[in-house]
Amino acid sequence: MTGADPVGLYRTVRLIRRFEQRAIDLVRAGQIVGGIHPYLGQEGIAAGVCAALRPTDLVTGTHRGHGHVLAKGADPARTMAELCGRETGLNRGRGGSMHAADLSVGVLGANAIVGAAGAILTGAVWAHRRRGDDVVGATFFGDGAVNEGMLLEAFNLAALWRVPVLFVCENNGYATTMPVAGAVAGTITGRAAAFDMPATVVDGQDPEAVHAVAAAAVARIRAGGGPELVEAQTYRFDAHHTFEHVVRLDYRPPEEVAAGRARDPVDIQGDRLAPHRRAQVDAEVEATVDAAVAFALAGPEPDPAGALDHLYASGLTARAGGGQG
Amino acid sequence: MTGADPVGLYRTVRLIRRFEQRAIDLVRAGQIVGGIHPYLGQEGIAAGVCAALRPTDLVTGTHRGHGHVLAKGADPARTMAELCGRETGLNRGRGGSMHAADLSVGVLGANAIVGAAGAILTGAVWAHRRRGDDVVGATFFGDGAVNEGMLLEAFNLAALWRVPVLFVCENNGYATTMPVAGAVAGTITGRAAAFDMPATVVDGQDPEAVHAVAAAAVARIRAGGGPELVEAQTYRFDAHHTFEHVVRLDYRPPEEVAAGRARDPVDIQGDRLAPHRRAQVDAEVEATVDAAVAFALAGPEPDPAGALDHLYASGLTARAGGGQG
Amino acid sequence: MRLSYRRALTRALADELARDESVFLLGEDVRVGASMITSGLCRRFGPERVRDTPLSEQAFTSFATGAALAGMRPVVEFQIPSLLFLVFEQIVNHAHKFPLMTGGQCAVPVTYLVPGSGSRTGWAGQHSDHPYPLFAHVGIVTAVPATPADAYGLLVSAIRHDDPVVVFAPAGALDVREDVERLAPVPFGRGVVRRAGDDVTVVAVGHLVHDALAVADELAGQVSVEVFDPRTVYPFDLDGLLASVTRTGRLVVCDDANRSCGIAAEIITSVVERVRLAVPPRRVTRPDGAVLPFAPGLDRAVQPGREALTAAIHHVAKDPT
Amino acid sequence: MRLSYRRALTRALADELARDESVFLLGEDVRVGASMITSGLCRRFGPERVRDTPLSEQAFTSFATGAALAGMRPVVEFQIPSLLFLVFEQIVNHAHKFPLMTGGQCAVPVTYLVPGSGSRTGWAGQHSDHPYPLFAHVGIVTAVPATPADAYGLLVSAIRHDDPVVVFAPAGALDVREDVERLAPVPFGRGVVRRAGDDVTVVAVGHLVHDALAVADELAGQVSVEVFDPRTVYPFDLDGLLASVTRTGRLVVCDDANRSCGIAAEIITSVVERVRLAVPPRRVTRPDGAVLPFAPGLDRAVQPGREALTAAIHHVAKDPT
Ligand SMILES: Cc1ncc(C[n+]2csc(CCOP(=O)(O)OP(=O)(O)O)c2C)c(N)n1
Ligand SMILES: Cc1ncc(C[n+]2csc(CCOP(=O)(O)OP(=O)(O)O)c2C)c(N)n1
Ligand SMILES: [Mg+2]
Ligand SMILES: [Mg+2]
Repeated sequence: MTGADPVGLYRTVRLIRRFEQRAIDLVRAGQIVGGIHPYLGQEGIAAGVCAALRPTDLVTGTHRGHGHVLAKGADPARTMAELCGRETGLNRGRGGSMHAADLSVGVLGANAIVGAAGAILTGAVWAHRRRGDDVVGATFFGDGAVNEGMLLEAFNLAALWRVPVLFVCENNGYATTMPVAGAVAGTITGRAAAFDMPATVVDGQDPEAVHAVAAAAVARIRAGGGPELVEAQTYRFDAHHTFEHVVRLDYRPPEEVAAGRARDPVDIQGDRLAPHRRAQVDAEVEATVDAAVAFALAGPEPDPAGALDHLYASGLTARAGGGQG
Repeated sequence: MTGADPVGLYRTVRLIRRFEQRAIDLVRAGQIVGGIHPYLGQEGIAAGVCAALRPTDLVTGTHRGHGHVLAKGADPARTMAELCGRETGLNRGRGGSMHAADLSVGVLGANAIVGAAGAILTGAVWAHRRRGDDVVGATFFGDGAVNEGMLLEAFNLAALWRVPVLFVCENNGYATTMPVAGAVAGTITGRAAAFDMPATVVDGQDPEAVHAVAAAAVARIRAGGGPELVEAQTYRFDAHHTFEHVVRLDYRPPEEVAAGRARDPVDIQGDRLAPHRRAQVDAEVEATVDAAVAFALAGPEPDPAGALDHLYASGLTARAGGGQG
Repeated sequence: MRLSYRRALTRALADELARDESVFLLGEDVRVGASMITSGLCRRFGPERVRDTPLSEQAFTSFATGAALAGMRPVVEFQIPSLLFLVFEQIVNHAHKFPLMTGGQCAVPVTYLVPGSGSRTGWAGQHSDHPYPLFAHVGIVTAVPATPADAYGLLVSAIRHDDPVVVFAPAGALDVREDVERLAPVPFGRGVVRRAGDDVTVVAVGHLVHDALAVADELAGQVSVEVFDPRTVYPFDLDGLLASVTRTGRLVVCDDANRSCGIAAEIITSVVERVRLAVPPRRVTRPDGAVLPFAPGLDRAVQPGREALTAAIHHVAKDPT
Repeated sequence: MRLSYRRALTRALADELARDESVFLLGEDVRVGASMITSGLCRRFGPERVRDTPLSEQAFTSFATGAALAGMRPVVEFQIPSLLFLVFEQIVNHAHKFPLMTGGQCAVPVTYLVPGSGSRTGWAGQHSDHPYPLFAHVGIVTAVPATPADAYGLLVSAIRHDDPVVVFAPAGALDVREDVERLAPVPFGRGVVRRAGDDVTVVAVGHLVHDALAVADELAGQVSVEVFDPRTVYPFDLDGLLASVTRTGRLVVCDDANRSCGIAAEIITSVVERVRLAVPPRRVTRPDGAVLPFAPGLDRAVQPGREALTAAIHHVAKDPT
């Protein structure tokens, strides 16, 4: 791996930040139905990890998945269109925030089920390797996911079969309202050790630190060293889900939130750029995000007649459910 | 805990041994339908662990479960009747080998689903504790089960909530035909460490060694020290299931089988008794097992009219399935 | 008393927690009450009886089974209907089977509560299932209350019941409010005629009861529609329905699950095994194998709606005998 | 060629492994072939393509999903039907939903093979399920072959199919042998009349096809029974069945799953939505909520059998029009 590209990392964290903020606006405006799980505050993780990957490498995201999708290279405009449920979206408006996928850039999808994606990614990477493709995979998940048996089974399978996967735990301290200490007996890295996987803890608020750790791990993994885990310690700046903007849930002390927000990955990385360079990137990002929103809102809504399009890849057609018998 | 009772331990391992051998005879004779998973060779584990428990303590067994049921104090005659599908069986013939249960002696049942019982036992023990009962629980499972996510979730829950449970892994080297090394990344004890549970490895062929380790662990657990794991290393002397007596599966080298069989828990414990004492116990056990077989075979088969008895504890009745519309 | 569906569920939980020490709640974010159902209960009953769990659905579902075996009456809340897929083995293979397999040595009184089942607009494919027919198939008591009073009464009955019970609280019903005089347990397997009529019997499940009533009102004068709400889909009140359908001779079933092997099929078959209908019955359901697409217009298109129900009623009513 | 059902499955796997490099097997003890289906395949195709897995059903099922997303065609063997409960989420919420949710970006061609579904006498409650209606409900292609030729042909079609397919190989059919001329893929949704008759149409699923044929033979002279084998329960060959039932006007469905919301309900409803039967149809199934007790006599009593089928046929045949 080459060293970090400070500008590139900044561009990505800034893009995710502004994308999320604009998406929240669109939730408020009723243009994104169902709300989103904002990635605000955690941008450095997706940015740092994906910068360590190649375009042909594979990733899976989470319910809090826009950052992963964008960092891996999906078009922001089509991603925003997907959130708005438009025909022009990545998934033709069929997936929405929690299922945004772009297989053409190696994004096997955000996944709304906590802990479910790890084994899927492991299988996909294994299949590519069997064909001789030199890919690795990175699967993102939260601190809540390390208590899901299905993810722990995936740790075992990947480790046992030495599938080249980087397991990336975004430890933001909470699973919805549940603090890590109330949910995780032992430690997150101890979960990896149990399956003989090396594990590294990194400051998730520092994009370059994440990148350095991920790049080193990916290099070892690609060289055949077997899967690894990275625990990126981070903080969620906003709500678990935008419904919290409407309904107040009381579970994080205000001082904690303030302290968490003080270490902002966008600023940490931005401060590494010359001010004019940073301003330049900000302007580029702003233009990109403006265009993304415009593209999204201009896209047509899908025709209800196609509601069951792609239900079966085989072309099997399902009987409709209406009163037609 | 008091020290081991050498005669008691011997009686238990000998009882399980002879019970299993007679059960295999009954399989061959067509009196036990569906076959069994013989516990031969692993007797020292159930005997040692259950000797460290009180009558009010709880256990769950496995598909290879007769040893657990007997060691915890179920009546051998009613257990054998259960295997033979008789109305006089522990479960009125409704459960059979893989589901034999006797709640009156704290056996919540053998369980045919690998890895499933740990969380059930954890919940049951927790419930008793909430009521103020000073019970602990022991849940048995094989080396195969440590790769089941549901069991690993149970480790986490028990450790997190400090539920007084002893997790007993019977590592007999294989899950059916799969060797441990082909299935377990990392180690079995490492699975416990991941959840901050103390773990001890013990020679499962030595009933007194098992008892010593289990008694110490149970004492700590009962005193509020939180759950622990014991890995008892053992060897299965016979088939995974009696169907292997009919269909030869080739997966264990003969030398390995010979070496495994050389360390017989019945002899290891038996050699600690004076020969006449041993002979005395053997005779007692023989009488018990003879009586069990006789009792089992004399029991009536359940009346098919009661096939759905107990389907609902609430007394709800199900529509029958026959042609009666 | 004006009662919302949500508050009715909260009230049922509170009343049972107060009444019976063996009742406790288990689930994700139940202390804070992220689902808006358990709000306030932790303050009143404490964190031991309103237990937040790690994200370990399989383990906590089986933990509830064990606690029930030991005499407790757990209520397990699931945040998403499809989490029931994740614990299907734990419910069907263990909780449901223990009484028979042990020859009657035990009972497993657990309630599984799913607040917001079916489509919550915009939550897309993995959050919008309505899998009550799966539980009717395996034979687990399954309630789908339509009204606040029934939400209260069926949840209370579930908690007091000696076998596992799944309670689906459809997202489409959570905002329903009604004036309730008396809160009381509602028995299982006892449906209710929500609106009397002579021409066509419409069986509607859960939130669709309200759609059926609206359609019936709209059609008043043209077709006299009787609306039957089964309240529990398993056991199903066949006698109650037969009383209606033997009068009307015409049957439409409207439910929000997939069509194939759904509850509509079960209801229609149970009827035609016993009664000759005047005209062929109709189903208004989700399509076979439905996956709900994200875009709101697509999501709606996949759900059974008033238009399809109206069309089916017209069709059945017009059909010459 | 004399072929057993078991060997037909082995042959299908071998042929597809040989034909297509992207096919591979995954499961517990598949190398040694503990199920007696995969025996010999590891020797021929190697342990990379006949992959033994740890006891991690959820992970290896999702591993197959991922491999399929990446262009492979995994066949996953399950040793027990109820293991499908354990991986229900992985199949229904992921493998089944990916094509629609991604807007058509992918396909998930996985085959789930359950050799020995239904009761294997003496394996009791947790090993004796026959949950094909669950998959028909969620809309996953579900095959239940009755004969060796169909076992071969449906398994081959499953492996070549671009969506997930579950193949149930009933324990009650594994020992069937027949003379087969030509082995060929069998299309989905195409049933077959196994025996022609004029008075009553009997739809029988899986191993019960053989019972239905035996009963039909016994009744020959008294009642002329047509036996229809749907081969796949989803999709279901409704046109094929309607061709039969419009002639006979009488319908009995015999299947080995639970009654409520089962495939028998689906079949009967689909028919009565379209066709007026001469007399009420009948189901011969497991009871509602069935759990198979261990004792052989009890186990048998819970399964649909020839006596019940005979009674149902008599009832339907006698019933005055
Ligand atoms: C298996 C599963 N259980 C529960 C949920 C509901 N849910 C969605 S996000 C979430 C919290 C996830 O926490 P974590 O893994 O820490 O990720 P974070 O939200 O903090 O990014 C929960 C409980 C789910 N989607 N899937
Ligand atoms: C969840 C689950 N998967 C698979 C099976 C089939 N099965 C029964 S026993 C067994 C092997 C179990 O191995 P282990 O846990 O080591 O116990 P042992 O048989 O060696 O005592 C398997 C695969 C099952 N019963 N449950
Ligand atoms: Mg988190
Ligand atoms: Mg073993």
